[in-house]
Amino acid sequence: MKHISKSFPGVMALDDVTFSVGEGEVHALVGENGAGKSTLMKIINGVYSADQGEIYISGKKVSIKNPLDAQRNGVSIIFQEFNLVDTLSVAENIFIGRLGGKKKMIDWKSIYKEAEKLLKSLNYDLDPRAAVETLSVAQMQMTEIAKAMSFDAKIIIMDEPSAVLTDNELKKLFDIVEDLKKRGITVIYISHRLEEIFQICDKVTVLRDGKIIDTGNVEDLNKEQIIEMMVGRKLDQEFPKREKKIGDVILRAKGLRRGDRVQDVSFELRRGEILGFAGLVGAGRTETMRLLFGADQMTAGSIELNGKQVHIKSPMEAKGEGIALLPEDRKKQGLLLELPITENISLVKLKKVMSKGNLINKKKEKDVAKGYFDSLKIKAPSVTQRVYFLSGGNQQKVVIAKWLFSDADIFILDEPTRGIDVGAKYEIYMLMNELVAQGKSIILISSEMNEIIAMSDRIMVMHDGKICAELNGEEITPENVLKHAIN
Amino acid sequence: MKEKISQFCRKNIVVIGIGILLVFMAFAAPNYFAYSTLTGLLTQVAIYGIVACAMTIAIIGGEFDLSVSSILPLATLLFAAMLPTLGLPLTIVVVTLIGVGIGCINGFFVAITKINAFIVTLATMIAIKGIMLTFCDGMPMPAVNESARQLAMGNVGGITVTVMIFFGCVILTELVLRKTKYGRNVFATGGNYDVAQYAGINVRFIKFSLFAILGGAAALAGTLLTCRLQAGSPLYGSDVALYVVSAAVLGGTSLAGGRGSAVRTLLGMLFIGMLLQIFTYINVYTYMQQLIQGAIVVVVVIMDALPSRKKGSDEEPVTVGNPE
Amino acid sequence: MGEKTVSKKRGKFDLIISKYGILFVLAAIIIVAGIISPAFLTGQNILNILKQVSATGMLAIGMTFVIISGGVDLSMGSILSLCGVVCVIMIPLVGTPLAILIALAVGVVCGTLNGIFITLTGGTMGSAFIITFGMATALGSLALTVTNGANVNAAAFADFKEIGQGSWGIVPITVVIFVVAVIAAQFVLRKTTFGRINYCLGINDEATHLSGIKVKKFRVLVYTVAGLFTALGAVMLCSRVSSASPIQGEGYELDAIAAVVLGGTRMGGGSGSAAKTVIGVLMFGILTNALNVMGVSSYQQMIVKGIIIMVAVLMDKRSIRVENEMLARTV
Amino acid sequence: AEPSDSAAPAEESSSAAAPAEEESSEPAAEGTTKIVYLNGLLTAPYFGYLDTAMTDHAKELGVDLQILDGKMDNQVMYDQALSLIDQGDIDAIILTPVDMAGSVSIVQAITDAEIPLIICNSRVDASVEPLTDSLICCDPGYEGEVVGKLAVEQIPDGGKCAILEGVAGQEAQIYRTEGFKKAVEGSNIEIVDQKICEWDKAKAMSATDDLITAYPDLSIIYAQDDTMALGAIEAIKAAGKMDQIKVFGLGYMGDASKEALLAGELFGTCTQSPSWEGVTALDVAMDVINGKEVEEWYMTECLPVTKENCEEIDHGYNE
Ligand SMILES: Nc1ncnc2c1ncn2[C@@H]1O[C@H](COP(=O)(O)OP(=O)(O)OP(=O)(O)O)[C@@H](O)[C@H]1O
Ligand SMILES: Nc1ncnc2c1ncn2[C@@H]1O[C@H](COP(=O)(O)OP(=O)(O)OP(=O)(O)O)[C@@H](O)[C@H]1O
Ligand SMILES: [Mg+2]
Ligand SMILES: [Mg+2]
Repeated sequence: MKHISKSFPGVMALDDVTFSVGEGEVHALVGENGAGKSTLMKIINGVYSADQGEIYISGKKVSIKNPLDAQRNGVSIIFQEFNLVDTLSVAENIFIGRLGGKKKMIDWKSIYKEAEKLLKSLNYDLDPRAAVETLSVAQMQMTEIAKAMSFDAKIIIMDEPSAVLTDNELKKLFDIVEDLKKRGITVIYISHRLEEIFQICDKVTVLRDGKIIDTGNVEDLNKEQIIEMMVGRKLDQEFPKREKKIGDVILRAKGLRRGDRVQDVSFELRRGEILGFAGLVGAGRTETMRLLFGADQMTAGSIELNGKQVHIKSPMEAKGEGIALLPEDRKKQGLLLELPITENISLVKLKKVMSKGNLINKKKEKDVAKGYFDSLKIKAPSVTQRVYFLSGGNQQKVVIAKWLFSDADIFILDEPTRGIDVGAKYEIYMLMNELVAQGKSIILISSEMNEIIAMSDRIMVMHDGKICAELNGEEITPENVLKHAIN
Repeated sequence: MKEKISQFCRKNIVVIGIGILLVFMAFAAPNYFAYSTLTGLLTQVAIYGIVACAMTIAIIGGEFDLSVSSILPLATLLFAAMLPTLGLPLTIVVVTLIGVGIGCINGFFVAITKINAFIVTLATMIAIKGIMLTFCDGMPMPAVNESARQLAMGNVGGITVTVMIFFGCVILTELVLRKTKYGRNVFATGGNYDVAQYAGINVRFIKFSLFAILGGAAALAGTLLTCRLQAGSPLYGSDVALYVVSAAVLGGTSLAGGRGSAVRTLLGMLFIGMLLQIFTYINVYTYMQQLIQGAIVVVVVIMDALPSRKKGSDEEPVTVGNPE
Repeated sequence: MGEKTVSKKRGKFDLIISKYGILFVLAAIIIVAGIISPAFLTGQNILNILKQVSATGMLAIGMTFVIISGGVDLSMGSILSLCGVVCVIMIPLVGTPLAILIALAVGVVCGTLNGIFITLTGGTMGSAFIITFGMATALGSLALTVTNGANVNAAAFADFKEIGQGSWGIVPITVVIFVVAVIAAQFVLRKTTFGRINYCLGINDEATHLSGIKVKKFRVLVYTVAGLFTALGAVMLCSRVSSASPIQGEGYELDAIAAVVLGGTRMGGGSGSAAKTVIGVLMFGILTNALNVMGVSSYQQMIVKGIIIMVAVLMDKRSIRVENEMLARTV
Repeated sequence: AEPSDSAAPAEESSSAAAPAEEESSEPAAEGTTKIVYLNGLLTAPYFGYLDTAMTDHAKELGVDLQILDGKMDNQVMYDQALSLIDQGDIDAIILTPVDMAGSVSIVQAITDAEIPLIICNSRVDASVEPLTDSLICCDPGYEGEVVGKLAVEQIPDGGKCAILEGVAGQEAQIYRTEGFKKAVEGSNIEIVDQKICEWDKAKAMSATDDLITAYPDLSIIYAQDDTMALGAIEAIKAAGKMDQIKVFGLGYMGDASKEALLAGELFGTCTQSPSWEGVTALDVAMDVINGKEVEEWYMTECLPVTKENCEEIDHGYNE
């Protein structure tokens, strides 16, 4: 790609970017949230057209005006945001637009068989007949991956494929990438988990503010250097330290149950504590937290807050009790994409932005948003930008800001740093530390091993809807967590 | 097996509704249970049913069409006007093609200029009505023709030709939706427009075609209606759009697109048809008939929603997993 | 979700035309009608137009709330008929003010029932469609039952007729009520919790629910408000025509939806405003009036109307796209 | 068909009604006679009066009367007719079709099944009219003519005249205009505009507003029914043009029309009694069932009504 420029209203997303990838290599593309990575990839894939610049594939200049052109040129992509039709089956999503090939009639048997074969080749167990809307996020991601694999592509772009995967699936993904490499297929790999880059990539390109900073061999670089290039400054450590000030039990869950997704889950959360929840995809962590938050109704069990039993039947009541839930699917559950940042943040506590007479005060609302905008370093032209136009990481930050604004005592963070760059992650960790320092408590669900180990005071490991281990102090090691999670 | 049946019922509101009506009729009017009632019911829903099939495809594709309410009566008039000169088969073809043509106009504005379908079809509905009224000067036109009458009345064991055409449409629609590339592309386009577009589906063509099909189906229905009533009139079929959309929704086709089937719409049609039919069997104070009809629709829809509520989550089930 | 391939710079002039596209069409109609028929631009005629649209405009305002919340209400026509006949029947029994209150209460109850049923059935567009379709049938026949199918005359109730036929200065009272209602609606939508949440319901009710908001309560409220506006419209209409007919509301719900959508509020929810709806309402009112005044025959009027609606939306469609870009740029 | 003396059958049959009950026991299921009234225009206010009168009369006669709403839709009515035929225990059907042309199939189906068929209020297509047993209605063209003549008579100076019409495409809409035009031909009345108002008072009001603006010298408004006429009057009053514009209606509606006539706001209209039509239709149906000779056409009386004669004419009409 040569001299690619692309601007959106108010943003110069890409500024004269020249980017090349060698055949058969696994090339990492890294950069802060909003650096322009996804935009660049969408240009290669024909979703956006560049304002300027040219694309060459195998030395030939190509014109890619739409995703179909990209397919014809052997480019396939796993989008950062899910790109599936909810109402259709896995198999159909994989072969969407290509069902039945040239024939007009569809042979469903062969399609399911082929999908099954494909999933098997990815070593992943998923029913190709299941409707996508019934899948968990990780399963959806694997469907995306399968979809990208199903093309006979020369270049496969993976835009944060790992963000929603746990170690188990991640391994499978790495195997897939290894396999692609062996077959001489080029992979462009975008990720905020820098370890991964060292595990599987050959080369890395760093993008910042729409400009290429540098390209280099992974072997020649270390993590710190990459981070420095990304953020423009040194980051001495990944996880900030904090002083532990753990108080009394604030929340006690006893025997929570809902169907067989959550079975007899009991735990305690203390003031000033970060309690980690680890487990494989589908272990039931999200479901458990939805019960605490009243988003689903439990069939058995009880919750005590400050020693008093509470009955939480809706998120509204949970909010009243000072519980906040940062959902795992920000697009569907966390954000109102068509509203501006301001209104997304103020929604949870409209009272706080009202002036006398219970009327919404736009100015107050803006001021509040501005505060988070600066402190979380949300990257957008203004606080009134609609969330729809933000980059994935910045959208995540808006969700975080929203719940910070709610003044809760207990924060349930379900994959809070999903898709967030290292710099911003650090900010979020700082924020978490600050919260617990104020005596608030956090439940942290994370599938990123390092994060959960470094940040948690205590870790509950879940498997199959049950808590199978509680790890304290010295016991908290990656091996231990994994052992229990796999059971 | 029991499980399966109950699950099917839960997914198909109208099955419950039809069941309730049947039980009710068993007490209120036992003479309702006759073969001729069934054939009568089928005949009754057949003509609108053809439009309903096309509307089902359109709703699955994420669209909606009000203008069938004008295309259908226009077709009855055109048919009545052309029949004497062109003869039956040719008239049907010509009128249907005119319907397709009007559908293409709708399709153009929705698919190419991307105006909201509601307002596009509202505009064409009004305009066609004006054209039609100008054309016939507001007058109904007789269309008395023996072969046309045969087309509507001719039957094998009570199943009229019209009903056969209707069944043909249902089967064809179901086949197209389930088995053809086109049908699946309609699902994808209605389910998620962007994704379908990125997948290289010609989404514009799909959207365009939905309206062309609707126009054709409405015109075909118009010709059959004219055969049946032996007249064309600007007043016929003015309620067809709401009627068939309701039938589709009752059948469980989602207005959000990406979901639905012609068979379900057929069930919806039968249910609404029964609601109209039963009052010829039981004598209810005139104005109460509609009150009861409306109330039954509301009750059935609510009943369908209740079991899922009991299971726990109050909003639409958010979480993963197929119900076992 | 909207256009993704945006961009290409636009001239300022282009922007203005696109942004106010529908207003330009409106202006064009006014100018053409003014030239062809001098009577069109007289003060009396303008007041006439306002009078004509006030009552039905109330329905459109109610419908704006419903559509923004991602729903639709097909029962408005029937609610209008029912409230109308109830009001006029009650006047001789309880007096005008109380009769009006009863009519409003009927509207509120019907709307709330709609809301409850819709919420019970999931709150989607589909459930709103089918529930209000059923309610329309039921309530319509209730209105017929109440009067036994006949019209009810209100010619004898001077105080009641005053609402629809009287005026303050030269401004008819109905127009005043309509303007107040529009301002109130706009205010509620922009400034209150209810208004804000109304938009949220239309955008993503799951996310709204997970933000700890009583989605159900607010959804019911949306239909209650719609019922109230409909009842107000019914009172204004009956008082204007000084009688009530059990079928007088037939088809008004479609007119209301049309006005809302023509104004630029999107079917499916999440955006829109009462002010936009007023433009839609005026557009229909002015168009009909202008064509009438120009002496276009009823049949041909329909053709012209259809075409003009299309042109108006075509221009406005561009304005929506541009508005998106502009919004993205605002600081 | 020649109009007969309209008063006669009503009297005749009401006296014959009592024995009819017993005689007719053989075709009916349990001694009662079952008559179905298929009404395509049920929701129009006119039929509110008609249906009530018919229902009351049925109670008097001890007839099992079922009224079905045809929803302004010939297709619905056709299906209803087929369904009724199917049930086979109906002694007679009274029919009010939505329009002439579309009634052909309905009439054919009913007469093929050899069920007595009486047409009420609106005529069926001429091709099938001979198949029916009897017709109780007024000729819509004739109604228009009556009002037209009245207008010519009352306003010899003539002037510009606008017509407010019912639902586009309905028989009444078409012929009431046609008859009126026929009557005013050659007079000084000049028809300048026609507006579709769908029998709706509010629409009639708005249309009148606009007509007044468009034709400042408008002097006559002819509305196809009294409801719309009253709407026109409201608009004219609001515009302060009562002196200039004279309103004619059609289909005298009892008190509401009378008040307007007496107040000098409504210049003229014509009678058409819904209750008479309802009662007569039922009586004629009974006569047919009982094998009596009936006329082909009982013409609903259509008399011009003005301020002068409205008091006396009112007697015997609505209820
Ligand atoms: N459709 C759009 N309209 C307006 N602005 C956009 C649009 N898409 C992206 N942007 C802006 O362009 C910039 C680059 O976004 P992009 O999605 O490429 O970032 P990214 O590097 O992928 O970030 P992340 O790591 O958070 O995914 C951001 O500032 C974003 O707000
Ligand atoms: N598609 C599916 N069909 C059936 N059951 C499923 C499906 N997806 C997940 N589950 C079940 O749901 C339960 C909980 O899933 P949940 O998403 O809450 O897990 P989690 O631990 O939060 O995982 P994640 O890492 O994805 O957030 C698990 O028992 C899993 O087996
Ligand atoms: Mg990105
Ligand atoms: Mg989870």
